[in-house]
Amino acid sequence: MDVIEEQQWEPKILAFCCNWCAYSGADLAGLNRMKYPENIRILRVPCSARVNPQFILRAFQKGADGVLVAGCHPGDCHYATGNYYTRRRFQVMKRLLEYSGIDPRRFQAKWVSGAEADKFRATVTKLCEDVKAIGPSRKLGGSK
Amino acid sequence: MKYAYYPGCSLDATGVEFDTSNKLVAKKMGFDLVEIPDWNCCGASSAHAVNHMLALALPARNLAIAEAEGFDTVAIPCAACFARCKTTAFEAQSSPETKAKISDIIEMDYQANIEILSFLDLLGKKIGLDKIKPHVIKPLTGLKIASYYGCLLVRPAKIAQSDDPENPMVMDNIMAVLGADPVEWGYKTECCGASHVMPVPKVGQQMIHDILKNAQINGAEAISTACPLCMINLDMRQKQLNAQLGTNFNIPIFHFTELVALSFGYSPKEIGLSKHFVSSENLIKDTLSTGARSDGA
Amino acid sequence: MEKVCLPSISGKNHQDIQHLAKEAGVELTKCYQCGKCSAGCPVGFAMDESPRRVIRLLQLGLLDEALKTHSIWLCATCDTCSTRCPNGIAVAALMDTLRQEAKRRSIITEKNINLFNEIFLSNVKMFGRSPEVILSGLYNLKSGNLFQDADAGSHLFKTGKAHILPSKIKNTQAIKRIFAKCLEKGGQH
Amino acid sequence: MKRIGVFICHCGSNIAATVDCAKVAEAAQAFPGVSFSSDYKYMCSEPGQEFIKDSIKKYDLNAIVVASCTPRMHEHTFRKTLANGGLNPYMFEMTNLREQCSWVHSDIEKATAKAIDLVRMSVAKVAKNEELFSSTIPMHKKALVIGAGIAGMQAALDIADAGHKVVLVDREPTIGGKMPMLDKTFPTMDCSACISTPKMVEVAQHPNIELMAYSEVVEINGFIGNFDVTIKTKAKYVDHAKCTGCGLCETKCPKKVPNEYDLGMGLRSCIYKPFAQAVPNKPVIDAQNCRKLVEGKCGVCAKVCPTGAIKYDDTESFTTDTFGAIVMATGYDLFKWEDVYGEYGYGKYPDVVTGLHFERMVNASGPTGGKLKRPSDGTTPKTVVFIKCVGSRDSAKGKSYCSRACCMYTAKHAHQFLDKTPDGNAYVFYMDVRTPGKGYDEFYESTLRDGAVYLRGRVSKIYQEGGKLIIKGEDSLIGKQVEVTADMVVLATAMVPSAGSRQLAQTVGFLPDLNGWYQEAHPKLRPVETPTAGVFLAGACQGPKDIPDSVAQAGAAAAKVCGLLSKSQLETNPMTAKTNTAICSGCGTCIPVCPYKAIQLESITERDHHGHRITRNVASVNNGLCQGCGACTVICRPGAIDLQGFKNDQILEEVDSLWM
Repeated sequence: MDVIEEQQWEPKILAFCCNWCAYSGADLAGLNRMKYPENIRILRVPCSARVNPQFILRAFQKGADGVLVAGCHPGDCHYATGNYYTRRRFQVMKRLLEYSGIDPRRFQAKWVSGAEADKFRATVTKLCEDVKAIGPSRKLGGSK
Repeated sequence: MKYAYYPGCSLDATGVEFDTSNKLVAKKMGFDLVEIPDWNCCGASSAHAVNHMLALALPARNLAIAEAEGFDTVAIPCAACFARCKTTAFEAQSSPETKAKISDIIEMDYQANIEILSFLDLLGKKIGLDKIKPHVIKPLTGLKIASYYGCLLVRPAKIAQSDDPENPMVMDNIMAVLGADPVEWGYKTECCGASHVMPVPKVGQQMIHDILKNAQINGAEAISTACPLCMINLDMRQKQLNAQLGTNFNIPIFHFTELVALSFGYSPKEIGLSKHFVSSENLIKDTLSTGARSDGA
Repeated sequence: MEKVCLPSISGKNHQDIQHLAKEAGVELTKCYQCGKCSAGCPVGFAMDESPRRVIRLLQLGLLDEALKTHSIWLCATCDTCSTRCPNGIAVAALMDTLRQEAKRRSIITEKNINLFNEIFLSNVKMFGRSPEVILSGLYNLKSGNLFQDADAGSHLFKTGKAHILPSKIKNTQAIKRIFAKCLEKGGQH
Repeated sequence: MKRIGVFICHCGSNIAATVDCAKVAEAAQAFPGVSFSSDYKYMCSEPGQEFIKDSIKKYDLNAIVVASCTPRMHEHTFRKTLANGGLNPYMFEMTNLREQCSWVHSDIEKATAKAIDLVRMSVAKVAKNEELFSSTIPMHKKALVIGAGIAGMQAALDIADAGHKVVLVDREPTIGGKMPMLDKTFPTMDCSACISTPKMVEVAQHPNIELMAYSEVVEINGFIGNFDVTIKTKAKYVDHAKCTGCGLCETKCPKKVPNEYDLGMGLRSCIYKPFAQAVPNKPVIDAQNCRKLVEGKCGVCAKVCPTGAIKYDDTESFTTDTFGAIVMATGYDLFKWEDVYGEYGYGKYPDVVTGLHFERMVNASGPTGGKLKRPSDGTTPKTVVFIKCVGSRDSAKGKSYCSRACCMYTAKHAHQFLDKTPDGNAYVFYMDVRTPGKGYDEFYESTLRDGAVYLRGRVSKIYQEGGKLIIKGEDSLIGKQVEVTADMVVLATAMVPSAGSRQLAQTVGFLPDLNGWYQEAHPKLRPVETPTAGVFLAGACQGPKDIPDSVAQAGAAAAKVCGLLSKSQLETNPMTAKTNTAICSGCGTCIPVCPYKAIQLESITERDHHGHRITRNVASVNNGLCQGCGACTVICRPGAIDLQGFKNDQILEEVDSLWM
């Protein structure tokens, strides 16, 4: 990657958002005209428990610079217990990524309620800053 | 059976008859109390008022010696010593860092795995009431006794790991086995003021007064204790209280093992009951004769 | 009525208090001022501020005011408060920590209690044990209460409960080293 | 082969000001499978929708992407547009260009690039969409109400009045719950039994209500509209069809035992009605104590019964029925303070009682005939101490929550005591006085005017001294210790979920909250629903409540039930989980993950590749229960269970499309 390209590099970050909390939190951020970096791409899922770790691995394989999974706060899941599975699953996920040579800071699981527009904004802004500081991601299982 | 024995400073002085009766009881029941060699003071209430590590290190040295001597259990008659030792073990067990720090300070390896028991629990729980019962030859029939536990034997409950902090029963159960009549009263675990009697006498006296008064109102003829400091406070101060507060206390106070020894047939003289400030001579005489009568009947 | 200026919540007082609370293993925000600690405190009648109010002072950041109370010295560490606290606050442990801090800052509102502790510990340092006769003798001498408990003293000597010669452990050096190490590890006595 | 149409909405300037819509539409034209792409000012407008319908015909489109606002706003609108245009409504995806792009960004170039990415994701997804169809499930027009306290009775009456059938179940021999035990109700001081017992009679006489007292729900299967319920009716040993309720047996029964209804303060016979106005007003035999049933002797009740209704060989019986909806109204119990409050004497001081004891004592039909008497010696107390928050707001020994009703009933008790004892002293130890109800604070203030002394502080210790009780507290407003010598202490103990309610929740298929209260589906917007569709909550089973709140909630639950029962069938959401039986190994790992108990193993018979008939288990999803969360899809190792509308390959396509 030459110098000019590196200067122009903008990370691409995929955010899995549950329909009931994080996705509506993101909607509220829009309604309040809050600003956050353009690097975020939201993918709507019914529940954070729907996010298969395979989806995240695939994103990193394809070249994602960062991945966020955002769901309801523990105890507030629209589907009663889904996000408890999410929490457990992604603690393991972080370690797996580290093992695969992915900087664990590139992956985050966060709880954002439908009312927490500012938390959504702050979370994606911070993740974006972190990812920018780390630099472009090396594709999993392939060379850049 | 052999137990490490940590008498503590008081049993060498004001609580000497507690030591005597513990040993008499042990002898009759057939277990050995082996004094921890070259034991030191636990720091009592002064060390933790001043320096946290010191309050842990002083008891730890004794416990480490007992561990090195190969004992599984240490029996401690004094409630303050018991509480300090238990606190030390608790903190060492909950933090390997603290344990290492303690070992470093005392220059000995402290494992924090020796079992720490108050003499009360050793007798009433570990050895058990059924082992006491066969030795009772002079039952204390009808003696209305208030069992006084004080604070440090049961509190804080998660550290003492002994009995219910609001209504402990182990001493009451022992008293019942001896044939006495444990009194239901409200000051079982109220504080006697401990060392406050010296530096702030007015405060200490009030605390002692309240305990004695509640025992009196609830019909106690005597109070049984399990701590040399509680004992001396309740026993030695009655005369002072009567003079200063106009009360009329004359309640014999006992170390609980004295009553056990008495029921085992030892004489008041052997036990050293005459060392008490409040005379128990008449009460003992009456009680034992009642017991003898009911035995003969 | 005295007026109190509340210190800044982000200021040093609150930081120091947080530090002390952590040392005592206490979460001050858990206290909702029900007063159960103070209601059952056997020394409460003699305290200038109830344990509840000592905690309140800390909640407000009034550290000096808390350290200047007599209450932190009068606490007998009987743990009745901690046992009954509905929020599981180790009140007595907090009192210990505050007393140690007050001593570190030389704020000693109960001179006699402090004197007693000092004599007690210097005895332990010297003999490895606490000889009761020397303790009470020295205490009476230094505190100026020369004849306190003199009436009881004769009984104690008569019955062999009090010895003039202190019992002493063999390895007094070990104890001296313990004192030296503890005091260098923070907090003096 | 998909022929996808893409429609980019300007939303006036809401999107168009920040996103170059024409450029996005142009880029979309090049995406795989896209046959038509265009931008338009307002997609959701009537002409906008017409434009979509026309384009479907004109370009033979079979899948649509609309890029506009959030799908939470208009997904439903455009699905209908597709249906009107002749497509399956689920051949549709929506891209959120407004809330999640134009409104949160300002750099037109970057926002447009992002918009193109987002549209590419939707196109990639819709390429994998399949037609989905809702199905219908029948609605059994009958409701089950569990628990016949004031909340359960109110819910049953409201549903029955709307013309629906209701079965009302209660495990006690009488309905009514705790309300008839109370003496007066705050803040109006009307007689509790006078307003609750007529309701009990109304319930019993309502043509639409079938009453099942002395019965318990033991099994529930099925789902909304179709709950199959098994109810056990305990052995009564009295044939209620023959019994006239004359009460002769009760007067002749030779054995008396403590009466539960009076909390053990009075006696009852072993063949008994809990209280005079019990409904049903017919007795049952207490099998634990009846001499005939325990020892085989006696038989007096059978001898005196004029109708021959006594039936010593009665057994429990089971009935099954199907219900469309269930209302939980299981109420509360009082916290067992005796187990943990050593500082108040562990219950060994007879004159330390609870608020419910006090209610029975001041009640004219209670064990003391309405006279306040000390349980220890029967004397009239002159000084009574009331202690609030016993077990409430006490995370160390009890519950961390506030029990909500105690501030008011304690004020009532102090008032009643002072009313009956003109020279009496009432002390109330409190931490906060919480009276946020209509007329509540006024009531509390009237109690103060009656002369009750309120002391702010939690009591540390109660002990006995010479027949009196000593109460040690702090008045935290003056910062001094206070000691009260009292004749009696009344504890306002916490409300806790009624015994067995956790197990019942499991039977129904939902989880209670950390304290054991029934969890509502949403704390603000769905307060009387549970996460299980068709199951509703009424009264204190959801959390501590007083009578007005319980009644209000019961009415709300009844309205929800009526709404449901007014339908003859329910349409199901087709975006549910579905098993590919060919690769399902029948391991059952998905079953415990499902919060709705929607997955079961089902045995299927098929031919293997040798042509032999084999039978094996596969996971089967009940569409009536599945809510479409997808938790099962992630846990499934062979990937046999998938979520329609959010299938694995759809999501993977979306991911992949970002880095094409």
